[in-house]
Amino acid sequence: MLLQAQSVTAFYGDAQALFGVDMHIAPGEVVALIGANGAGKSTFLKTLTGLLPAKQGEITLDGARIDRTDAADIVKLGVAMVPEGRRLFPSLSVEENLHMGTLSGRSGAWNLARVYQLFPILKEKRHQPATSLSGGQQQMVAIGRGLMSNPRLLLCDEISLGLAPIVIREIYAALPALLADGMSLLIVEQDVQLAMQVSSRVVCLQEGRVSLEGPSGALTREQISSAYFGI
Amino acid sequence: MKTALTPYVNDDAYAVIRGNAFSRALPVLTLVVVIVAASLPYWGESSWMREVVEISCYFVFAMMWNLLAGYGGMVSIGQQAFFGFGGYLMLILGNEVGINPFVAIPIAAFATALIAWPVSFLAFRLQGGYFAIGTWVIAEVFRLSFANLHWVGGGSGTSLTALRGIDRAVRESTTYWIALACVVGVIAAVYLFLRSKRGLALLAIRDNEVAAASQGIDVRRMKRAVYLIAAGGAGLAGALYFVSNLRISPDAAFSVNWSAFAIFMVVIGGIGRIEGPIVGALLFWFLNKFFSDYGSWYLVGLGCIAILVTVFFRDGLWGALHRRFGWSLFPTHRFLKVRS
Amino acid sequence: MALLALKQVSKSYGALTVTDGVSLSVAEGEVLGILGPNGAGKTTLFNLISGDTTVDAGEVEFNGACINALAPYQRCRLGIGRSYQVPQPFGAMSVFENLVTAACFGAQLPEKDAWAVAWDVLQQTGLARFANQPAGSMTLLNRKRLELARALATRPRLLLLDEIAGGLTEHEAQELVEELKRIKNTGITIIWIEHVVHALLSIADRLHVINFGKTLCVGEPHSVMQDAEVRRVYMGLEA
Amino acid sequence: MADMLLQGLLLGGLYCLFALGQSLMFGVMRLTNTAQGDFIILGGFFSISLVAATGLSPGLALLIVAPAAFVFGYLLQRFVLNGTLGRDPLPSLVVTFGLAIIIQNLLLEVYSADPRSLDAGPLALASVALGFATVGSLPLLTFAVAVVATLSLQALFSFTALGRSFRAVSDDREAAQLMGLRPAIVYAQATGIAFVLIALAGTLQAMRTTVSPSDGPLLLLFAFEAVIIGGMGSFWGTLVGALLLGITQQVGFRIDPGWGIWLGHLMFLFVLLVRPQGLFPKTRG
Repeated sequence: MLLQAQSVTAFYGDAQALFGVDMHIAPGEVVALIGANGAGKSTFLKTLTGLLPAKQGEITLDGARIDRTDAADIVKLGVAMVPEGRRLFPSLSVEENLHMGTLSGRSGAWNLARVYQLFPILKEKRHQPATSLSGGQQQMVAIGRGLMSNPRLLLCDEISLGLAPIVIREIYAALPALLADGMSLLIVEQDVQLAMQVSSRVVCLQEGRVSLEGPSGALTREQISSAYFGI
Repeated sequence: MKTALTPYVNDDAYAVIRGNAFSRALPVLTLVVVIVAASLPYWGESSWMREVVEISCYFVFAMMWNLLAGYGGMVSIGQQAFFGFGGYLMLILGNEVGINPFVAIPIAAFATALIAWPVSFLAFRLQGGYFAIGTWVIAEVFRLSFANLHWVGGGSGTSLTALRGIDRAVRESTTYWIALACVVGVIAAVYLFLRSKRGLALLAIRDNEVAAASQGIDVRRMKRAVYLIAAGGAGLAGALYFVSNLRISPDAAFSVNWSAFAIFMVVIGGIGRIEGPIVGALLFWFLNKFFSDYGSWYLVGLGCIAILVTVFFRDGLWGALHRRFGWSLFPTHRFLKVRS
Repeated sequence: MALLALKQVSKSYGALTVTDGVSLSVAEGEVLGILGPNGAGKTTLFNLISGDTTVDAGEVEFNGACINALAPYQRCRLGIGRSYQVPQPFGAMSVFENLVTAACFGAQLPEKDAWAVAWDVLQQTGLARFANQPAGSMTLLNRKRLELARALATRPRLLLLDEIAGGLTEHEAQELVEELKRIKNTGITIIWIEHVVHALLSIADRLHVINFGKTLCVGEPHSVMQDAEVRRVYMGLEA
Repeated sequence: MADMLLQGLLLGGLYCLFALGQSLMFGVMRLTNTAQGDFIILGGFFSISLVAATGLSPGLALLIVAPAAFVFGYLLQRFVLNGTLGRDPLPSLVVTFGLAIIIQNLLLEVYSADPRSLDAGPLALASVALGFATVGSLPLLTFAVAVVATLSLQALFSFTALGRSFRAVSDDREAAQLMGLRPAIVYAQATGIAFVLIALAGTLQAMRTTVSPSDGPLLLLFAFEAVIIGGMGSFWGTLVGALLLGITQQVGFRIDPGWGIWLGHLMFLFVLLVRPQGLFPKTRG
């Protein structure tokens, strides 16, 4: 297993957000994490990246514990995140934002040229302030920034959020290119249909617990609806 | 505009309890303390009275700083502007206008609150740390302005001559009684204010400004009111201090040390609680009495204590006691007791 | 007459338009549900109604009068009570005091009457056993409940609820819906942003679906949910 | 008239050096350092002692003072100030204010209250004729240093990886962590650089006029005014703000020696009233 999480619990202050979540991701695998708002998807990603330390449980990357590791070190070990809301640096240009990815110090197939090849529009706008771009282009910068760190596991949090369908298709069209290098993906997506299309396995969270897990093709709509909404 | 009050569960179902055993005994305790303290001029030495007056000024000033920063969230390093203004105003009213300086004290305090109104429009342009330094600049403007007023002695200051005709013993005991009244009055006023409906609004603003506004509280107006009250209180302390001191100068009246000592007292005692400045002022008086001979080393020590307390005990001494034993001398909360 | 009406309301942040010419009206006593994907601009809509954000263009009318120029506290006093998606309790105050504050200033009641309102709301919302607990130490779900309770304590004519059912069990969600029905029966108008669709459907008189800051669809709840575009936008599931 | 403006500009150059460190620390971590002025004075005294002890020229002494100041600033931020950062401004204010009092009184113990200065050697008396006026070489040098420092700081922010990390951490601390940055270290680096500027300002102040232990607060206020007049987050703004302040004070000094600083404060309050965002606010998308 590339990544393994066992019985992970997490709190925001006194409020518990995760109640013993188990999950694993194999090398090269694409896993979709779905669930209603407030189910704990983003919280779980935060514990994986070290931004919100897990209270209990164990998270391992290639067998080595990372649940007590500083966020700045986890990205150096090869877990990168495309955060919800993109979180680009407004005072940095497109290219400078992409450069931030290289701070992981990891070498690999991804560099500026390859990101520009994947998203040609970014090359055109590379000197503009990142937040002056359209929502879809900003999302491309966020993904590109994640790729520049040459991760083994890329966590994508709601990358279709607030984007027009055609832009979403454009962004998801880029995913196969990532997989070519054997990178693993964990995708948080509220668009269930889309999540099922791109992933090989689906994990559904409800109220901070795993409510459903299975191969993407084998789950029925009823199963998902019930795990998602509780109806 | 509102829908009519619907009948609620009858009043016997619940009771709202305010206060604790100590606060219920507070009026009697206060009375005893005040009577004993008020008789001091008849059995104590005049140096004691001067000491009490001086620490009273520090205390009133610190109490107002606590109201401003601890409850209003406005951390200022410029409250000496109002301290000095109150002092000068009292002196001008006494020397130039011919009002009895003791009577001039409350007038000066009120006028200081008024002058704080236009000042607030400048100060409120800044937030957080910049508010703090901005108020300091404003205090410097006050200082330099008075230093350029030659009819009050310019940079070297002047003396309060209006009290010259009064017998020294009468002057000292009157000053002492006024100081005592100021201390009791300020504690009572702040306590009653915090227990009142408006006090609830202030506590809400301290917790969460956005939510306070969404619950019908006029946050700006409330903060401005607190700023004016704190300025008036600082003016009161200043007027009292210079009635006792008889000599004023811009450097003494508008010294940043006033704010520094207030911050020290409040932070050490516990910010955002009435007990804080009380404990802080007592501690400050104690340290001052026994260590001030060490001069600058004493001040270095005060600076170190302030830093250590801020880093390691953010709630100050009383905050630590409150957490450990649940002590509260001036409870403001509303405890709901359900009767079944 | 409509209690609340938005007329061609728009709001932009720099190049990003978050509310784009939205019009809606709510009749007195009605429950309007608002649906839309994350980032569609639903909470911004609430901010425009409550005054936390001011409109760039268009008009917000409450009870027939334009309230564009009013500050949040004034709108609250007029009778617009709101809850926040991310709960904003007065953390150092007890739950009871949170409610007393709302009743004192939102409903502008003398303190003793405010106690009565707070007591009543505590009973209604099932928060009575937490009455003396500091609001900041409560769990997320209870803090959300407090959001509703505190908005109620302002004695609103219009109640704005922002995602208060997320994370509830099915049973709890049903209880919440029953509670909202009781509130509705007292004549309070409700606008409810909610992702827990089945809860919303069980009480809403109409649904208003927003996407990219624009109105996508308005109408009778079940027909709106059958709308192919709505299903696609909302869940990505083809109808 | 021209001479007055020129003197004002040169004074403003010195104020710019006082202010750049403040501007930098506020820009990167929203920290208001109320001990800014006292640290400048401390830097001045440190240079004086170093020159006295080693016999180095002030210029050479800076080669030791600057790195020492960096290390001092770095450690101060890393082990003291980082712990005070947060939404509540009180902890950082109290701690830096406490430091100010400690520095003032320690300097008083060690150096007494007498003003001291740093012998600038032949530079102190040299002057340059500019046609319409003659200016001292030292004030001119100070002015040049201020412009170069502003330019360098702007370039550091715009073109280097370090500047990029400063901007990133300032924009979004959490996202920066996800990139592998440690905010605690980045903040310490920023304060280290700010302290190099502080030491430079202190040394030049000691060379131009005098330093005494109680001078700090006034310098803090000048620095603060320059930053606010110029607009927060812009180094060029800080330079312009400082020059404006210098000119205004100079005009005041000409009218009456007691009015210079007072008029500077009033100009600051006027700007605050009519343009609270400053002359060159940083605009963000």
